[in-house]
Amino acid sequence: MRYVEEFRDPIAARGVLAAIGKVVDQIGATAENPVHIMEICGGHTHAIFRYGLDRLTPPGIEFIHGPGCPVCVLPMSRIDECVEIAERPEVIFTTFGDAMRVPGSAKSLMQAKADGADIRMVYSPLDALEIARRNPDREVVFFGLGFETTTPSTALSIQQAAREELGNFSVFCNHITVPPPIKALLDDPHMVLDGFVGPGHVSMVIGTHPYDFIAQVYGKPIVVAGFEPLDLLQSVLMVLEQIRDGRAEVENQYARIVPEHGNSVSLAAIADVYEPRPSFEWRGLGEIDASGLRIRPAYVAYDAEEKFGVGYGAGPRIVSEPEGCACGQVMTGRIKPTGCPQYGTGCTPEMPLGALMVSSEGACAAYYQYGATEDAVTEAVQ
Amino acid sequence: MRYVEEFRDPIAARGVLAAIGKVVDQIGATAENPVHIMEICGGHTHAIFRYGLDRLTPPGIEFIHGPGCPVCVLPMSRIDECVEIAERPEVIFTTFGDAMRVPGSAKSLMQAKADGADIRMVYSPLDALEIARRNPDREVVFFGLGFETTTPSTALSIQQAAREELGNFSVFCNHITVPPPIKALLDDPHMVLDGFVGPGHVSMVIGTHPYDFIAQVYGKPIVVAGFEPLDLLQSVLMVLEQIRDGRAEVENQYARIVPEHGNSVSLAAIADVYEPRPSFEWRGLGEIDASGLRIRPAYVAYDAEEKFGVGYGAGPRIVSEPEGCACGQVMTGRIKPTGCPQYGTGCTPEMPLGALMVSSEGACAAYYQYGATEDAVTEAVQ
Amino acid sequence: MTMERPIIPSRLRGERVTLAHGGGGKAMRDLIEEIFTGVFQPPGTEDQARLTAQALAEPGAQLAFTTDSFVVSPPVFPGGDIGKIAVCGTINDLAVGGAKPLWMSAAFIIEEGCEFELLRRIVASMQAEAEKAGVRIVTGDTKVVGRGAADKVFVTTSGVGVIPPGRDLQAGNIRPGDVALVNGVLGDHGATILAARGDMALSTDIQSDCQSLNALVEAVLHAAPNARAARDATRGGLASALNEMAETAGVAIEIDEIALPLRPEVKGVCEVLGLDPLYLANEGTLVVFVPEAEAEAALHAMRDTEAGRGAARIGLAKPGPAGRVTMRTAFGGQRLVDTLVGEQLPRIC
Amino acid sequence: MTMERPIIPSRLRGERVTLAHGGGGKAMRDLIEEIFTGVFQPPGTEDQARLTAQALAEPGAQLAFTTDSFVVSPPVFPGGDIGKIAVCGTINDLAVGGAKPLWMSAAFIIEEGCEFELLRRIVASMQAEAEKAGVRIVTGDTKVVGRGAADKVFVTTSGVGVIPPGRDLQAGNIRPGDVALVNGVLGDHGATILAARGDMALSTDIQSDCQSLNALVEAVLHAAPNARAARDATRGGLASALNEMAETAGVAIEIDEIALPLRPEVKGVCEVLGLDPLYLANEGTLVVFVPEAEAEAALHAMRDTEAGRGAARIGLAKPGPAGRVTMRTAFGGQRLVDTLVGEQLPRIC
Amino acid sequence: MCLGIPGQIVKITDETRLMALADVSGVRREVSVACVATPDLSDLVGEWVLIHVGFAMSLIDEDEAAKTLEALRGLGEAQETLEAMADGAAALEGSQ
Amino acid sequence: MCLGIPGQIVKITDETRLMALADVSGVRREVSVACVATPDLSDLVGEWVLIHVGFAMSLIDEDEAAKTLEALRGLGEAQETLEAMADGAAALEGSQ
Ligand code: SF4
Ligand code: SF4
Ligand SMILES: [Mg+2]
Ligand SMILES: [Mg+2]
Ligand SMILES: [Mg+2]
Ligand SMILES: [Mg+2]
Ligand SMILES: [Mg+2]
Ligand SMILES: [Mg+2]
Ligand SMILES: [Mg+2]
Ligand SMILES: [Mg+2]
Ligand SMILES: [Mg+2]
Ligand SMILES: [Mg+2]
Repeated sequence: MRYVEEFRDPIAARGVLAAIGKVVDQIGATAENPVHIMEICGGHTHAIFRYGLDRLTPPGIEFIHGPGCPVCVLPMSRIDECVEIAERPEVIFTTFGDAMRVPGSAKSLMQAKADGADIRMVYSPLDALEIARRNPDREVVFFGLGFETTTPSTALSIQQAAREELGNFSVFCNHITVPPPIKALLDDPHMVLDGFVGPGHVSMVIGTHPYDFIAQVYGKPIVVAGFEPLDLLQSVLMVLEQIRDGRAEVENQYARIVPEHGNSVSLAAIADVYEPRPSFEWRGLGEIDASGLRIRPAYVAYDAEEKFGVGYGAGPRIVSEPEGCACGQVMTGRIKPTGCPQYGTGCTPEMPLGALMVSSEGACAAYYQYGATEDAVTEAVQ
Repeated sequence: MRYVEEFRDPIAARGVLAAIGKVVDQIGATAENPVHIMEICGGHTHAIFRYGLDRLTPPGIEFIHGPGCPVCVLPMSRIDECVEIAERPEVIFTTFGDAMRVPGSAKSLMQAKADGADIRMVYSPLDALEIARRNPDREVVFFGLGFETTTPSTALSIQQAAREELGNFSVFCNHITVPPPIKALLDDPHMVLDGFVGPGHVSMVIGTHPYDFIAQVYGKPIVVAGFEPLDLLQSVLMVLEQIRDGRAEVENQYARIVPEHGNSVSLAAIADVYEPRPSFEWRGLGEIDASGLRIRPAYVAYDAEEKFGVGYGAGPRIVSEPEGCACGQVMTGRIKPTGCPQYGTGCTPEMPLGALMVSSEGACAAYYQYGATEDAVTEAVQ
Repeated sequence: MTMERPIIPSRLRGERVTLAHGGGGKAMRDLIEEIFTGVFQPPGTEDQARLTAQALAEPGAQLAFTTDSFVVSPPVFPGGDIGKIAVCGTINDLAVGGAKPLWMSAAFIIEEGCEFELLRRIVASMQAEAEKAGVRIVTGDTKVVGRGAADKVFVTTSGVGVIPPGRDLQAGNIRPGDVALVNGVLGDHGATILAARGDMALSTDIQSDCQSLNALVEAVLHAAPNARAARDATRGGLASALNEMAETAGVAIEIDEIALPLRPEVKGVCEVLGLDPLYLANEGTLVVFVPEAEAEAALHAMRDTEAGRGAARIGLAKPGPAGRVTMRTAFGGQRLVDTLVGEQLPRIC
Repeated sequence: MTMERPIIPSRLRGERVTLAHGGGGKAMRDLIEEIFTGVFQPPGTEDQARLTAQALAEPGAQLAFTTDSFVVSPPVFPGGDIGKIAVCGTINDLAVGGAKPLWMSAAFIIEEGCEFELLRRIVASMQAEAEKAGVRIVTGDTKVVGRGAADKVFVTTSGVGVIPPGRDLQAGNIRPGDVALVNGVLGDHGATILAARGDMALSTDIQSDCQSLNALVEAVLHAAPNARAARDATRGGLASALNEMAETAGVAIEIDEIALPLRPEVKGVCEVLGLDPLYLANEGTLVVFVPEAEAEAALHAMRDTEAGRGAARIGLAKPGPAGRVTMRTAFGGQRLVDTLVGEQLPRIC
Repeated sequence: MCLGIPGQIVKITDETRLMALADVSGVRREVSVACVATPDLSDLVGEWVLIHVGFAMSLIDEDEAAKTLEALRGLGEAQETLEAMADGAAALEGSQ
Repeated sequence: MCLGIPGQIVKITDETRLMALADVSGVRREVSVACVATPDLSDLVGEWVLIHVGFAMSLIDEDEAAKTLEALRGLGEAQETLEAMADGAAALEGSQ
């Protein structure tokens, strides 16, 4: 078993789709009166478009694309701070490729690199550590970005740096957590959500219990899902079945990867290195209580915020989002990407205006990349 | 007056040459029994070949090419030390272009640069100072090389660095002085010299009195000369006239540039920054007492020898000169370049074996560049 | 000429190029003669090659002319080196236009400190590949730049060839119903370079597909005389080549995911780094459109050549919308295959 | 075509090239279309230009083919820029072989961070110079490399031209007694670049001599139909060109120092840095050997052209020793003018 | 968010730093196994893990995977049967 | 040794650091005038100096230069007269 192709079997898909159709009918959902299911995770958004699942599933299901792309929810001011750090002559700024093209208020990291900053793409914070070992006379900063899936990797890297006393390594921490924004969305009176597809890889770290409040407090079903198309379809089926049956539970479709209680080593590393910030800013969602992490005082030597006096450590900075950008509304499911007046004209993947057009996980980019315009898609698919 | 073309006038040259011919005849010098005149300075050697003065003057005059090329007399071990300093990652090594191609025992500075050392050619030590100002995180080392003409420039640069407290600037001092090797040559029992053409630009710094011992102690005429062809011819004439008249004096053909007592600012700067070394090694001549300068303890912060623990500061290093190299004999006038078995075969400007083939002031390079082989020259001139 | 050279004492001192080797003097001449012209043996010593070809004088024949700079890093990688690519790439640009490549120029920009050994290897590859393809390297140039002003060595080749009378392979000729063929697996070069570069610390056994396609194109044209258009899918991968062709021809193109030849290792690299193999570079991948009636013949002819063993039918042209490329996915859906935006960046989310 | 372009909103974000502009996607297409093909207007969109020329079909006509990479730093300098040099240099390499330049390719290696404005300027220079010389830039390429992997921009041009039947300008043709002519002052380009580079902190008003020589060569050939050989004296200067010619022809060459046209400022730069102007690079300096009987006619014809106003008779070929170049000095002596060893280094002693 | 891919541990490369070589379709890279470390690291060799940014984040549970696939295949087979029946009915009705 | 060239001071550029602009045949470069400094630096403007590695090392003495040239020209003219006489004599003897 390679745990990939097996979950892309088109024959099995026909079965799941038929079962979904049946349950949608049982619920009585239609295009006019659809069931709203939010996939929280950008990886799920990407997979939905890549495999055309939105068009394979019946019109009675409407996917709402959630805030689960760490690049998309990053406020512009964070990118500005990255650029500020990266442009110091002593700094080698290391980052995942995802963040390279995100526009800051003046420039993206890609442009800062072209302007002369020493910015290097890495696959792993371990590679940034290695760069720090090899460049003892430079300051190596890693752009720590991502949800709970990614947080352990930077926590473990900081612990490793501390063990080696690697004084020239630090992390610009922008890690965020999944449950707070979900709560914020559920508290939004305009939001109409019938259920959730839960983030599979975040859950392998934190387990399934952090979602209990969704079922127990808000009465909404949630199914933690894998990323292959069959995983997603099966999870949608499971959400629909809960709705049909009037249940609200936390279910786990991705049990091959996600243990109920998560990963203890990862959780311990996070707890050792990080602590919650009182509040953190999300692009499109604003400040959300306890939704971000910062480096604990014990590891202050590895905190780029402190080392370079930027970010929350230096007081909040106000950079307004670009004019005409509707990312916030798209991210909260209030409008579809195509509902944004900028979509496809003022905002394209070549020249993204908003963050959702930058990352291939962003809802707008996914729409554009795999469908261009609703009309064109219909045409192309015939 | 531009002080250049005026001293290249071919019509005046005919007059000087006629006068020279007359005095040579009066002395009775012939090709078999020539007058031996040493031009001490490599610049004079270069000019003699560039303007063909050796062929324009009567065969009764034989030029002996002295040790006055600072690049040529530099021992190989000094180049090795330059490479050692230059290859430190923190160092920007700055040098006059002359030193780039001089072979060390493993490589030249040109090759060290190709191997990755940060070596930069500059026109002036002032330019090295400026590089130090602009690169505060790097160690900028200037290769201080040359006779008394050049010494004031590095002394003044070190004083300037001290005023600015430019802690990342230092000089690798290989300055040498003219009078000691002349004395050494005159003490050599094999040497037959009838008179000297004295170095014009060294003299503008030190004046003419440091040569008094040549006339007074050794009874040889010396005429301090300029570098244009008429300057040289006139100086030769003046030397010949002294010989004919049985005089031994220090005369000054280059009075437009050379004051009798030299330049007081330069001399003060040298005295402030430098002190004589007990002894210094000359390629081809060996160790000569008090012939080199080192930086005084007051300026130790600017002394690359101390900073990097190389050179005389770290005890003498023995690197033998390349096998078969006859530079020493050529430099002491014992043989002509063409008398060296390596000349033109094992040693060419493309692949110099000895130092005299590297600098265009070196006697061998000058021979080769402007004359190739005696035969060829004859042929070419017809 | 043979690759063996008489062993003469080298006039090149040391192991690396210095700035002196670019200065226009003897050191430069030594470099050029020992490393370059000694192998390429260009005709004459002038700064321009003088050439005659009967084929060019034929009425209706056209001269084809192309150029490409090659900057691949690292310069040596599994399956080839920058020299081999530089020759193949220019041969291929001529070949996909239906031209028979005749002559090539080669200009080198060399970074101070570049090893002579590397240059020798590159030059040997170029000469070997040129001989194999029946092309002569007739003129060239070398420049040396300071450390940090180039990345070891860049090679720019230009090629001149002749398009026989009556041949017309241009993207504009593609019509709805035409069949798209490729000559073999996709993305090998891009995946090889990603791994060889070392930044991502990946190791694989993949090799670049770097190869000359002129014999393959001739084979296709023989089997499918009405072949419409061909491209070598280099930078930007198959997706970019198809998009360009669709736009130029004003047709839509639909490809079939299941039909795309892909090595598992290339898929592996793409999975690890979050990349799409449709956008990975190739250096010996032909995309050719032929009329349906000639498709099977072309496919068999391709498979009979060295460069076409893995040939496959991957899709077809449709009436429109003009310029649109779509893919029927293995899962049964359909998706757009747009032109890449910038470069593909490794991603984690 | 005219140099004025309609003002359309730029798709190029920011002011500098990023790696995305080399990635094979839309950003690259935008760069190419806005900066390059919009100005050069090459025929067609294929990767190879397809060309026909009547002149090539003439019996006895030869095709001339040449290439050069240009790496000049700084890329813009008094009197020109790297683009102008890249076009002039390749035109000149064709022209000195007696070829009429027809077509040119242009390949750009661009460093990440290079300003779009610089590229626009370079491209405009190239197109202007090509138009002036009657040459078309018909095909090209762009690559983008990371910061520190190139020096802003390198340009490689290749040129194709036709040598009319019967023409034969090759160094091997020079015979003893032939007269050497140059078209104007020497060393301007080399001195300009030395000053413009800034390392030596020199400032002067000298300008590069960078210019196309094809019209000049035609004028010489018209006035001196038996002209023997021509070179453009670029890297290594006049001395290197003469040494190459002397060696190829197996003759000696003697030049006359007094006859050499030199600007005082060029002499000044040489004095300050201890350099010899005979070895300074030129970018529009023709050395041509003609029979004594045609020398005056050639000289006058040269002086009637823009590029030949300062033409001078500088020396002549002698029977031998083969390959030897000497100079009669203004002072009345004679000296060898050998090939440079490496590069000329500024010296203090 | 959070691209994760299955890979197989093929070798322990550094016991102290908890590093191992993982194989993804023939592509290998060193990953940290800190999050899935077993008392005897060599027990990991042969195990499938979920890899994210150079860390093995979770051991893949083969049984759970099999169960999921079984459920999926069940739905697929049921549907095939239904479709076959529908096809048959259609054929009988001459509508195909 | 020691390439030195005559240049003319055209401007004082930095009083404190004793820097001035020197002109050599139309080529300009900043040089130190520390070794030839006058109480009022502006007195140096127009003066000719001998420049070595970016330092004005010596003021050029125009009178001394003129004296040297005079002596040289004297020898040259004497020789021209002699040669003319010789030519004349030769012509008379019909040997030319
Ligand atoms: S189209 Fe652009 S601006 Fe509009 S919501 Fe999407 S990303 Fe934001
Ligand atoms: S020929 Fe070479 S080895 Fe011989 S003396 Fe001259 S420099 Fe020295
Ligand atoms: Mg091309
Ligand atoms: Mg190509
Ligand atoms: Mg060339
Ligand atoms: Mg490099
Ligand atoms: Mg398209
Ligand atoms: Mg050329
Ligand atoms: Mg050329
Ligand atoms: Mg190209
Ligand atoms: Mg650069
Ligand atoms: Mg020669």
